[in-house]
Amino acid sequence: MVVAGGGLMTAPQAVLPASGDYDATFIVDVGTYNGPLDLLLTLIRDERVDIDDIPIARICEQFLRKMHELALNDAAEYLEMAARLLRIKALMLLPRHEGDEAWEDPRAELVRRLLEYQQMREVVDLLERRGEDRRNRFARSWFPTITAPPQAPLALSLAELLVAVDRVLRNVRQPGLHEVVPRALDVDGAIAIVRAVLALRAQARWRDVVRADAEPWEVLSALLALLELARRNELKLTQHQPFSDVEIRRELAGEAA
Amino acid sequence: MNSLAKLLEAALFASARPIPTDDLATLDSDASPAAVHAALEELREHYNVDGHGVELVEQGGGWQILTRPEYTEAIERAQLAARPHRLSGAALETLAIIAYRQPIGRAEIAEIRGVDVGAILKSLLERGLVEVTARGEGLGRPLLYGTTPLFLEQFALRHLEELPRVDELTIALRPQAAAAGASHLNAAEEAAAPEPAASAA
Amino acid sequence: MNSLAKLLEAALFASARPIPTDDLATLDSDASPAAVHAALEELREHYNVDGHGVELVEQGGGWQILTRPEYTEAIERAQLAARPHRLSGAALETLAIIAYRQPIGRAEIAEIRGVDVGAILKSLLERGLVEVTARGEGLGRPLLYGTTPLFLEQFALRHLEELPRVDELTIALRPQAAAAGASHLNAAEEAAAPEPAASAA
Repeated sequence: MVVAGGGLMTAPQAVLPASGDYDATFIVDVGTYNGPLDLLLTLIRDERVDIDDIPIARICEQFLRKMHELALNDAAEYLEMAARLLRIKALMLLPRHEGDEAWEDPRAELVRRLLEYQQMREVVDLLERRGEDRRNRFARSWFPTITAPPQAPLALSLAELLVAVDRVLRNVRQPGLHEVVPRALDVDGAIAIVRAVLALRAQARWRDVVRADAEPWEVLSALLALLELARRNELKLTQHQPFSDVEIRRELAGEAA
Repeated sequence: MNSLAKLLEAALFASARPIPTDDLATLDSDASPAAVHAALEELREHYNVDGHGVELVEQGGGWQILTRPEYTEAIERAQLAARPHRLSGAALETLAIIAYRQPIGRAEIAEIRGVDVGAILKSLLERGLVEVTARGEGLGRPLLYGTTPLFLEQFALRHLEELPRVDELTIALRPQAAAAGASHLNAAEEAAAPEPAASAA
Repeated sequence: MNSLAKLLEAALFASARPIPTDDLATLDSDASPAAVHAALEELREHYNVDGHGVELVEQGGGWQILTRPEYTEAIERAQLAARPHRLSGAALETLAIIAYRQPIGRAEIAEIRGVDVGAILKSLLERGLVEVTARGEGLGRPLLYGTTPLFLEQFALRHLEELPRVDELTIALRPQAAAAGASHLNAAEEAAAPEPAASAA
């Protein structure tokens, strides 16, 4: 037996028009498929292959073709699935030794998800039938005699209120757990240091403006300060070759400005 | 009943308003006005003779099925006696916050709970458990809520001071709210996102 | 019909939502639960045998009078009532997952469906089919969702247990399609030789 046909996909409004005159927005928007798992499951059903032994190369190729056909190339979720399929395909091609007990089928996780998804689709079929049945019956919508229905009494104890208090407290404390106080950058301070150094001499080096034991935030601040001052034409940065020391030269134009 | 009468019954039941005879006639294009009248008469007869809890009446510019007056009282009484209603967890939490922090505004409650509380506040107001007790200072002078005498009655309390003291709550909530007091725009957002760098600012 | 049946009919006619059996019992304090059941049965029989445009059904946690499906089209065409919109496949999938795994968070639903469900959750909340029932433990204390009584009502379910148990679902994928003839494509073969660009239908 193969995958049961999803009622949804065969529902009239979910099917692509037979003619080729649909546009891309229709496809992407309406989504013939409810996601990459849906598409994958449909391919497995259409190709009539064994879920426990998916010919991954073939299915992967079909998947990519369908993505292209349906202009789903920009849909992150489909791209992610395509990448996953390609990875599995690659893993399947790795040589493995005879009787290798430790070998784990790279398809296992995907199969588990597909089965879970398929189960859910069965429920969807049931909900769809029941929902359609109910949709075809009207309930009363006219309330001639009884206006605003009076309220039923409340079942509410003090204990319940206090339990709620406890819940609130636990929720409120949560943000405290993430309290991280990042060290703010001090670009202004770094600018002052650079200017002070350049006031003394026309040319300096990276090490002159950043201590050897500087913390990351100080290094970043200095870097931003240098870039900022360069932008303002107060100095000129040069590096003669990659990884060599950076030269900082006072810019005369900047002084004049 | 004949099939036209059954169709009319279904339509009268489902409609949100009394249906004029002309509109009833559009239900079945094959039916003559006389047939519609005959079917309505059959339906009325059926309800009357057979002994039903409802009847067919012509009023308000159309036809409608109404419950018989003799049952109205029992139905209203039953609604009062209906099973006691339970508050949802979310409503309880909101009520707890208001009880301990009153007067308090909607935005502040939302901030503590991490979700918008508009609908819940409305139902608590309708139930008479909370009421607007003041207006806040800030922007737009927000409504501030507090508990009602009915709230006290519900818990058999004489006054609010009789509420068990939850020092933790008042203490925990106050500074937290004060720190986050800038009342961020994301109050209504789903996850109570950690406040980044609040103190670094 | 006996007088209790008539009273129940009047109450059921007046209500747009299903009425739980317990609530129906409060309509007449003298009536035993057995009598209420008998009266409901009589009412149901009456509608079925006598030929009515409406019928009595038990679903959505209670009893409800609904129009018979065969009249829906005519009523809608005459614009006397409108059917609600059909839910999208994506919304149904999300509902199915919530129904089985409640309380469940957004991330977990997305994991099962393979796509993000933020917008769908919002619309299901707005439609009153799901609600926030709890908050999860982990990071950010995510909101957890569950189905509402309206969900049962709109899917003609008496209660959640009416849905098939997970182990009752057939998992149609599992039993192998020997007939499909594709089964020779086992893992080893495939590893040995990459698929030819076959089935380029």
